[in-house]
Amino acid sequence: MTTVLEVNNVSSGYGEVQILWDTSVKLEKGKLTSLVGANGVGKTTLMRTIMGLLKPTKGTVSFHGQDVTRMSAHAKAAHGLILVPEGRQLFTEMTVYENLEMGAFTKRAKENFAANLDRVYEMFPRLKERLDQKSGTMSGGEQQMLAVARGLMAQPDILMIDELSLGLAPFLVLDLFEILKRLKDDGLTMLLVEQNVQMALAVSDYAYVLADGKVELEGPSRELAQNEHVRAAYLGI
Amino acid sequence: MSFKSIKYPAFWISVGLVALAGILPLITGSNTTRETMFLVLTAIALASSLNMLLGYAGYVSFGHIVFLGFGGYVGFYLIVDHNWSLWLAMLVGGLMAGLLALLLGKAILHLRGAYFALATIGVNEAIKTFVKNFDLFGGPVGLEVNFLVYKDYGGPAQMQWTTYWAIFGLALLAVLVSYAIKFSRFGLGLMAIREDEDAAMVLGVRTPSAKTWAYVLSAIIPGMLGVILFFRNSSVEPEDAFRLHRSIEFIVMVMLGGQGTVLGPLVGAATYDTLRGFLLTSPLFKDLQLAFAGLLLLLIVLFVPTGIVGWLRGRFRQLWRVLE
Amino acid sequence: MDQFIASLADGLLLGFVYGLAAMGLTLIFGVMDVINLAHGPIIALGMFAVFFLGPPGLGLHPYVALLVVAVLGLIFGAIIYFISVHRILDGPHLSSLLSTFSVNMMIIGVGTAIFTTTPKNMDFSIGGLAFWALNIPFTRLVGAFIAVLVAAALYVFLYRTQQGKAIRAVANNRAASELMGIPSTMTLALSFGIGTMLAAVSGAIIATFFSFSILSGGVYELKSFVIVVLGGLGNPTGALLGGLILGALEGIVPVFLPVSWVPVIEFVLFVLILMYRPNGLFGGGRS
Amino acid sequence: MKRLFLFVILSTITALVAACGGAAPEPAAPAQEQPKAEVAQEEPAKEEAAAPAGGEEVVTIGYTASKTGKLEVPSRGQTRGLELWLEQVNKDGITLSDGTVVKFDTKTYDDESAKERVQSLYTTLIEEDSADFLISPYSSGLTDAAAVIAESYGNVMITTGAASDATYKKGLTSVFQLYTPASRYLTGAIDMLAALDPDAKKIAFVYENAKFSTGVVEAAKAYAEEKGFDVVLFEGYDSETTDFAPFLNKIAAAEPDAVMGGGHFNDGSTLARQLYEKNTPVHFLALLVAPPELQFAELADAALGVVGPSQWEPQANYTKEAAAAAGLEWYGPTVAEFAKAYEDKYGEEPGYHAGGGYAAGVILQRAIEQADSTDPAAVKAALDDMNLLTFFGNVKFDTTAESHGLQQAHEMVYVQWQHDDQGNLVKQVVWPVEGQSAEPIYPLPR
Repeated sequence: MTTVLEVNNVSSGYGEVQILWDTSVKLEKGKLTSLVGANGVGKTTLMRTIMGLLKPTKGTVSFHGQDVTRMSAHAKAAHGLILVPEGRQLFTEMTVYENLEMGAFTKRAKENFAANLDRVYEMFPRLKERLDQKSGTMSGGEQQMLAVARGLMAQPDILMIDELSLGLAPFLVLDLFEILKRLKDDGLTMLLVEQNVQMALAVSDYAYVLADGKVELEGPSRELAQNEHVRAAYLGI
Repeated sequence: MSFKSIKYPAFWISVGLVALAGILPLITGSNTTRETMFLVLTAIALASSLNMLLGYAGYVSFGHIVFLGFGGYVGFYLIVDHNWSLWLAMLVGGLMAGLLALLLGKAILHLRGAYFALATIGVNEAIKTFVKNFDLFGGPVGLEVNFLVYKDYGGPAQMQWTTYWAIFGLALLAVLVSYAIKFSRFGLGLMAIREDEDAAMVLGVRTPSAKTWAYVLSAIIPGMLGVILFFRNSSVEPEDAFRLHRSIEFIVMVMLGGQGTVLGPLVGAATYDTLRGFLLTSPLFKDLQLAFAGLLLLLIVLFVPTGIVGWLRGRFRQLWRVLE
Repeated sequence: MDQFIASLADGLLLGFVYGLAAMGLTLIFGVMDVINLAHGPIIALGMFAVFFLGPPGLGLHPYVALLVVAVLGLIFGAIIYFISVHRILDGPHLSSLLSTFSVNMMIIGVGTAIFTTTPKNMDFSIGGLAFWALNIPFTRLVGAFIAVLVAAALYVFLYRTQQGKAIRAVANNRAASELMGIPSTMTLALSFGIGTMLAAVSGAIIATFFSFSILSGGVYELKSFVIVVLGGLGNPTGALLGGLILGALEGIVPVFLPVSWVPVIEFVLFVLILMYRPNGLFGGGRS
Repeated sequence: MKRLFLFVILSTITALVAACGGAAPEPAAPAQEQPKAEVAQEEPAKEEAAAPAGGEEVVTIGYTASKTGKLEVPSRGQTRGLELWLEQVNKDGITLSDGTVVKFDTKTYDDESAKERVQSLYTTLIEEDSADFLISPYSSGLTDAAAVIAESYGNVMITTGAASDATYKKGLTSVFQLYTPASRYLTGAIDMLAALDPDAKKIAFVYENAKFSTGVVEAAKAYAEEKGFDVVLFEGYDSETTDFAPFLNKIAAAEPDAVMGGGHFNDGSTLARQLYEKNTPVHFLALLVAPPELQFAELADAALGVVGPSQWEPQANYTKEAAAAAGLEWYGPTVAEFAKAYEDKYGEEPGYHAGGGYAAGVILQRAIEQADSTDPAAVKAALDDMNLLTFFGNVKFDTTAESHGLQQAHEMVYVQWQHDDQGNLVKQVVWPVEGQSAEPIYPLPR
């Protein structure tokens, strides 16, 4: 087991509003880790802090053992730390193909452009049919596919996905989770933030439960799924 | 409008400052002080008027000088060609500027942000170029008043005092109206628009009419002021009346002092005008005064965006209540 | 009729150059929502740059000097971006309007101190074309041709190259571009640089046929506003069309009315379009 | 960054304090009043005491100049001329009959070519700097504003670079115009055209939409029609115009024999250049302000043959003999003396704005000598009586109540750019005939 990303005692927030309090999270190589919890407990804030879109007031983030707390988001992306943000955040005025191209902006991604493109076409045949369409005009599910596909084009070392299933039809959600499994089997390290706790625990190897900006519980997903508190609070059982 | 404002120390500070500035020439007995204070009071009246729209409602009117030019032209025309008295002409000039704002408000106030700012520039240029072609207002040559008219106001020397008191009155009026708006329901609505126009609308602020009336109020005093300025200069030409650059100076004054407060434009106008006057006549800066003013503006925008009053308030929390 | 044709041709040729200047303004607005009020003085600096690089100064051929002006414009724009725009990018509109205006004041202030406001002339002539009612100096033709060329190059850059697409991506969604590894700050600086470059180059072209001083930019800045609104704010291709429309107006109106009515018509049109078609005559651009 | 921030804060606070300092009566009032009181007491004391001893009196001349903005160029000429005069007059000063030697000092500020601060600056000049006499700013518009102040204090103001007639028809009493008024700027050009080409019938007026130039062409149009010309085009352009194509097309369509108009330097030189580039077929081109300027030569071939009215030229033949012949008093340096002194000091030939600045000083100097006093009323009376020939030409002011101060005697000369023997562009005086330094070229070499 090698830890590829380590978040140590991070505090962070927006301006004077602190959201995260002393949070620590670790990602193991090749594993799918999920981050669950109610709305507003700081999952997105944590992701943004890891990426460097927010600067922590305290604590460190290290990536492959190197301290990257102060590194800018685009530099992290260039090192292979990729976030598929909540709400897709596509380049809506640009075509599907251009979105994929922009996904492969960094040097490391460019080198593998052709191979990644083939893989993405194969995973998302629907996208391949609409390469010249403006991405803003597609349906929500297609947009989410494109967001993930764009993330994959970036040749990620670690792929973080914020709210994969939000607002999507159930059959689409299943499709997307299938793809996650495949990516995991290919050995990609992933961090998944997901409101659908049941699905998240089912697909991931390890999970953190966040509450009030702190890690409340953590453990292998399978064990957490059996935890009484988790079952009562998040699974409604 | 209510006058709850008299309970606030800031009200008395503002009114006191303007009053002090106004009577200063009487104390020193010097006409230079009077001319300096004339410029300062003019700046205060204009900046405070602009603040009613810019500071309260958050709409950036880049071409606000159009009201000074238009109102001034109408009033001055009445004096020159129809022998009206200065006072009546001044009132009509103010009303016409207000009317222009009312019509414009209906037309362009639905634009937001940069679009509105651009539209106000367009309006100023359109009216300026129109006046240049408008024979009734003298076209490109403008209008001139015969010196004999000054006899009715006690000769040119006395006329300068008379018009000085008029400007003083307008500056005071601008500050009083600013307070009246600020502490009224109307003012509250404007500030809601500034924070979030859509939310304000949902909350029941009748945004179109509120904005329009703010625009109208912010136009009347500049209109009256224009008549006095032109009268005092004894002539007006389109290029002087509608100088866009001047318009931007008002914004700078409001910014410098702190937008949205009553004290802000007042302090900003006084500071800016004193500074410009100083730079213009200082041997060290007079060749580069424009560049220096630009640098100062940049530093303010970058580092003190809340203006002097905002900065003081943030710096000394206990001053919060005093400075509103 | 002769007058109509001659006048229209003059107007249209200038329209291309106006359009080029406006492209710089609209590109910057499209990418970062900033109306660059230093646009006019930058155009004027372009005029001075080609003057001092060209025959009256270092002796370069004016059209070679254009290339140098372009490079200088790019660098100068990036510097302006970091000094005056970067910090207030997320602030209210007023901040960027004022910060770019402060740059305007500084350029004019320093420019007046150095160059005075005496007009300068390139004294550059390469003959002309005279047939039928037309009498067109080649400088105008070449100027229009360069403007079209630069516009085409800009189009290719924005739509066919990785860097250009990155600019569009940043314009479209700055946070997302950052996540994809696009250095957004550098990209914004580049965009501001290109916008400045376009303004400077158009100024340099104008200097090959009109006299100029440090204050000359103001006129073209106002024209650029009109054009940008005609073509749709933030829409560079619309700007070229807007420039042509303005040029045509300036050509046609004087045939029927005193020339001094041209600006009245221009600005009334400007306000009307803002009121009823804020996305420009062609509707495109950003909503 | 922190330091920068501190600097901003400090400078704003300084400014604030400065503003408040101005607004706080206690310290400000006595501080400002005391020195003034002293000055007020000192001056008469000095004069009285000086009289028997033959002491020195320093007279302050105040004016604003456009050091920035669109009027900078002509304003600079005016300032230089005045400064040259100052330097010369102060060598010996003026000795009054009581033995007092009067010397001069100048105070000046930048008016930014804009009207807003003119009145404040002139008040400062009079009150703070105790200016005894005033010189006008450049341009009619700024002078209008300054005249109000001069008039309200009763200070004598000599205007130069303010040609508009309207200013002097408003009932002023202490403002004196040195320049030939605008209404007479182009009338000579029309006479000249009539003399050169009896067949010329059609004139096009294309002029800057501004107070001065509009005044000029309106008078010229009336004069031209009176002389039997057809005015085929009469249209103004904006001051900032750089593209004259629409006007050129209109001119081409109207097919005039002559084009007259222009406004200031920038627009006028551009118009001349574009008329040349477009090969617009006209025989005669007369423009305001621009042609007499030396920089006009930068237009090269486009300048050739262009005529311009000038208040004064170095070739002008105003001489003592001419004065004697006309029964006028002659005063001041000769044309050559002035031109040489100016070239020695500034390294360029003086233009008419420079001549005007110098002449304004000379007029004042003579008036003080005549009045034998620096008392404003006496100087004013001397100016009213003046009928003088100087290097700048004849000067005589209107003394009627309606148009007091309007220049009556001074005449324009007309220059034309021509090639000399070496093929260099030179400026020649071509009209009036008695002042010619060369024959006019007609038609325009195109």
